[in-house]
Amino acid sequence: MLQNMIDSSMKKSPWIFHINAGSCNGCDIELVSVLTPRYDAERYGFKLCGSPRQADIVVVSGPVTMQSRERLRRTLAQVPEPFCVVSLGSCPRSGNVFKGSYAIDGPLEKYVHVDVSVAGCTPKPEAIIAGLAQAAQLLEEKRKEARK
Amino acid sequence: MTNVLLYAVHLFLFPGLLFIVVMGLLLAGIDRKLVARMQNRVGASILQPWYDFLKCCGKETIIPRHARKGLFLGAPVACFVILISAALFIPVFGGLSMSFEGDVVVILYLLTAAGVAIIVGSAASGSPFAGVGLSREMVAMISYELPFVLVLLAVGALCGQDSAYGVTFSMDEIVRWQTENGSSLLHPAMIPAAIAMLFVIPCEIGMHPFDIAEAETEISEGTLTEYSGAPLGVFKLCHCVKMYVMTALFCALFLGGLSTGILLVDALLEVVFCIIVTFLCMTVPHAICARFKVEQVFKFYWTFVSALALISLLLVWIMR
Amino acid sequence: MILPYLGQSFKNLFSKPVTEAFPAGDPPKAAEGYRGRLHYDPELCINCGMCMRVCAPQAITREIVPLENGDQQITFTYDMTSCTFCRMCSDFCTKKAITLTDDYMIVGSAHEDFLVSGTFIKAAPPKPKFTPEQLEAMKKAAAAKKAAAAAAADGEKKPEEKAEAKGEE
Amino acid sequence: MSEFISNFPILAIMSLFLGAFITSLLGRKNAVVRNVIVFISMALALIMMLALIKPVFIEGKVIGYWLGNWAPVADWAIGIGLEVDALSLFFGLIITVAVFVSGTYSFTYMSHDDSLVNYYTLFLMLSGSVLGLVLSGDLFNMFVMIEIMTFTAVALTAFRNTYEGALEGALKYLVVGALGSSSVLIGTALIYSQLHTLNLAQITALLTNDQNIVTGIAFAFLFIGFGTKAFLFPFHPLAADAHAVAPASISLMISGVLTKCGVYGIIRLVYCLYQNIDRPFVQYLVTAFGAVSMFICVTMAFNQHNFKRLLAFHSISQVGYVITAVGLGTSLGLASGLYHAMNHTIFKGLLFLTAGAVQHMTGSLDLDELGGLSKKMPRTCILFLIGAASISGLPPFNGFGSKWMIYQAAFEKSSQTGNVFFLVVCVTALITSVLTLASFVKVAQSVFFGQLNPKFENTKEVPLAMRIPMWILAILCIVTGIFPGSVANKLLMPAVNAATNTRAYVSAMMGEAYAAAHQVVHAGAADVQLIGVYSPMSWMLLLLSITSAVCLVAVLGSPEKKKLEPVVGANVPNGPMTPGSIPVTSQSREADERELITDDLDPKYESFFSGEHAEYSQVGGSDLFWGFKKNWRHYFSFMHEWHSGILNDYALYGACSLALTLLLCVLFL
Repeated sequence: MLQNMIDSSMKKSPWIFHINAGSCNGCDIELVSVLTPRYDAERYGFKLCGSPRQADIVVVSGPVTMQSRERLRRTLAQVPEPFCVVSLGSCPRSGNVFKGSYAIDGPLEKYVHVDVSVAGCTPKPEAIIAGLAQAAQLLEEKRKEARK
Repeated sequence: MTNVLLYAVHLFLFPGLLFIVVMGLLLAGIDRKLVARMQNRVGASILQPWYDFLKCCGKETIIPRHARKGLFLGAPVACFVILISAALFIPVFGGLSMSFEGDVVVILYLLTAAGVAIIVGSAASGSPFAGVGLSREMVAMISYELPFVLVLLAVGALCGQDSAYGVTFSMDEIVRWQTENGSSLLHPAMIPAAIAMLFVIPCEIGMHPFDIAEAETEISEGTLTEYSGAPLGVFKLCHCVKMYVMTALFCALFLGGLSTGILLVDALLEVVFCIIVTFLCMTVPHAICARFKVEQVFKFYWTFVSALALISLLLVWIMR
Repeated sequence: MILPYLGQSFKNLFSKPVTEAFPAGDPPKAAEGYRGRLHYDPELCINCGMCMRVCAPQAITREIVPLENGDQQITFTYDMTSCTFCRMCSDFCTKKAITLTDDYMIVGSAHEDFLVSGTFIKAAPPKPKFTPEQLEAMKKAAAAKKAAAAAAADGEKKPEEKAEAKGEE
Repeated sequence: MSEFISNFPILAIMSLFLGAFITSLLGRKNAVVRNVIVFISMALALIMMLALIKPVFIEGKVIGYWLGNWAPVADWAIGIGLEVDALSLFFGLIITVAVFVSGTYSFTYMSHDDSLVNYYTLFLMLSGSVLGLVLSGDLFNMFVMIEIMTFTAVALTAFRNTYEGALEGALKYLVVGALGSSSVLIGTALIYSQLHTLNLAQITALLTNDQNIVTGIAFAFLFIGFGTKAFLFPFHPLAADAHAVAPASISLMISGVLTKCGVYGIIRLVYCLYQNIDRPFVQYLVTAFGAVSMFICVTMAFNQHNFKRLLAFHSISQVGYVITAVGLGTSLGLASGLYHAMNHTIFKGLLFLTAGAVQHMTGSLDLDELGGLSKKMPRTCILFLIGAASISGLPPFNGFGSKWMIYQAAFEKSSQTGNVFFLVVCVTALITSVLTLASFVKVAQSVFFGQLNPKFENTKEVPLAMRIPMWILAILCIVTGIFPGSVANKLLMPAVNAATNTRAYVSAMMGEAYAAAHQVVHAGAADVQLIGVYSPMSWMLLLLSITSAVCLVAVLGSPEKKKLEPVVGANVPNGPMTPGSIPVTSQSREADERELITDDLDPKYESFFSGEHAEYSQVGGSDLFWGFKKNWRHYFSFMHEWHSGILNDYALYGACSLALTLLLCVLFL
């Protein structure tokens, strides 16, 4: 029963860690605006945390630049299981307008399996919330799967 | 046999483990909800601290390579146990506690020891962020210790004025004096001390405007940088338990002696007062203040808050 | 100095929160002129390829599959994870086959969730009347005729040749 | 039997002095012989002191011994006497235990050095003189012992004279120590000129009713003399200089034993000889000296970069606690002072030994340089944490019990007398405790935790022979912390009673009739209501039961967590890719793997470094509490100027404090 409670609380308290992999800051601002009173993702237990060790959902924004590549990979490695990766905006998934640049070593899929993507340049906060909620749902499934 | 059973009930059920944990989580949930409402938001549900704790228990625990494993994992448990035992010395209304002569200093030191457990845990994690965090935690501890001590001395001097030594360091004695003479908050000399105590509480707990040690945006959660999984959950739980301990301490020091004699009513009264104190000292500053800087915290506590507590102490001195 | 906030926060405590209901209900409508998910109408498209040329992030791909009967199945795919929603494609589309809707909920797990594509079949042109050999022969014949005519009289254009050329186009 | 036992004090002293003598004779050839001799003489002294527990502590006797059987003639004590009451024995026990631990530690610790015969000879002489000082019943003998103690300590401080500053530290100690010794000598001379005797018991009896201005001046000299030995406030800088360079075993002796001699002298002086602790002036004087050294030294310790220098300042700070408590003049105050004196020897000894262990294995004491040693020296780390928790007064270690009693005593005193001065003292003591904690957090972070300096990659754990003495002290820390009630009843109360019951002290040496003739007051057994003594046993049980409950829950919850691990691959970077993902070109994939191999270990278990490759970046040493230091920068810069490091200045401070005390004593005593 305790395990079931843990499973169900998995989706009720997803903590977000945000990695900026060379983003233009547009998506980052929108992510923060998700926590403002108007959108208030906190009512679903979302919380921005400062360390990947505490994260359940890793939100990555930006095309993966050469500079950020190693940092991104190391940080992603440090997140405890189970966790979800959400790509924010068009860049992590494709490189967007930076596609083909010598400074880009994307896409994000190359480094980690992206569970949920929120497209848009930049996505609206509602879309981000929807994406995060989807990821939170996935968390519970992952935990259940892990237990089997 | 019944004694042992009663002891076990005290320890684990009523004023003990279960009650303290439930109260702590409840207070934390209410605080979060109220902060959200004061910021014009809906906010997380009141059960959110439960979810957070349970979720942390379900996560993987990573022990970093540089960490000292034993201390790293032992520190959260030590912190939790120390806080629970500190809570047991604080009487619930009606005086249910494991009180003995001079336990006020024990409570003071147990609270310090809980802080030290956090510091040792974070130091054992070997992270530079944790290093910065523990330094800030320590500075915060130095900051609030002076006013805290002064407040305790003021209450001790007020409630022990009839005793043979003119002072008391016993929780029981403090509550007994208040039962006979009315709550010490009604005593005019105590009002500055109560205000000082209201300022001490959030810093002691590390609540928002004073959470310099765990500043998530500046130093990656500071002391908790390397913690994940169940140990992190225990630390978060400790945070909640500390809320109960501090508010209950406030109730015992300033609002003691309101006992009705019926255990259930007393416990309810305690809960209500704890919530009120939580609202006053944690929710309001949390909702309206941005985080302080390290040196600002130090200056604030050693000047303004200490002065309030000192005024109270001197007033007691003069009026007795 | 913090007192104004204090008053405001107490006021907030007893007022209705401003938070949107969103995940509970329908997503709110986007502002006018919002550039959301792209809508592509293959019926209007004439396969001019202008949109691909102006697309900065190269989000548009075209796939041409020749069919048996000589028709071409043309698929335009617009990758929303690559799009910057600049509306250049829409502006340059002479046939107004591309429009940007106000649907901003572009969320999904699989790559297919983010693709907007349309397929149309471009009919093959009608078969020419003559094979190239015949044409060649006809050209030669015409040239011979022309030479003969030039020799005979001043050059006038043959109407039937013009028609043939048009048909070939 | 009791006749025979009365020989034990002199035998204990002699065993140490003779051991010194024999060591220098026989120890040159063979290290084993030398160590055996040293060990036997230390053990003998310890056993004799332990044997004295029964008659002195339990039966409450005062053992007097006249050397050469020169008993007093016609009530004039001419011979040299040894007198052991519970107070002397209390300190004697502390000293012999510390000597034993320090000696056994030295066997391994000093193995890197040469000319060790000199070391052990001086060491045993130091031990013998210290023991002689506290067991002596003769004022001049005390002076002689102080002189031996000072000179051997100076020699031992400079023993590692290749160290930078060793000779400087020794010179400072020599000069300022000589200032103290000579002031004791002047005090002794003044007393002799007035009372024509040097025997403590007789002086006590004579001073009971006859104190004049000259004895007042003598009091000032003696007080400052003993204060110098305890390194009280204006004398503290030289202790820091001496500790920083001395071998750790000698630092233990200086901080745990030599300062205790000063404390013993002051207690003997104010409670026994002059019996003037009831006078407010003396209370103010002693408490003020104690409180000022307590506070200034703890703030000074905040700024230190050297492990042992920091410990040295703390050592004086803790002695300041003891002196403060002693100066309160109440039974509880004295009891708490004695308790803290004992605890201080134990935990500070432990800390110095861990510092020595660190120095032995790494060769460095620099707090800015060390770090992360907990991985390399885990047992030393645990020992250090026990010591640090004790000195910071965390329950359930011993420092908590004694500090609590001190607060209780100070606050009670202020409450009873309505005096704000003692209230300030109480608050100072509490704040000092927090600052102590802070600076030990600093040491823990910058020596044992944090990141390992690549320089010390090959550090190993200290050998068992060095850990055993440390464990003895650590276990003492815990035991005396968990059973403060029995410590108070069995050890402190007899010592407190002995210190206040001067009549028994006099009559043991000079006879009952003599004491009666001089109307020596017979203080009854001190009525210490030890409300400050707590009984941690009950809640230790409680702690244990909750800990076990929590562990039980943890164990029950754990098996399911282990199942999580096989699934890890799904989401780990560089793990198997899920089919839907964008294929990676083989080239970049290979490159990635190569890079990962150069990472040599899984980045998952690296510390979080904002994604950077973790590199050596130790937060510690002097950078740690800047938030605190910034607010106090003016104070610290003043202190920096004031502790100039110039010997002339320090001698001047000493002379000034002597002059001030003299003036005050003449005016108010």
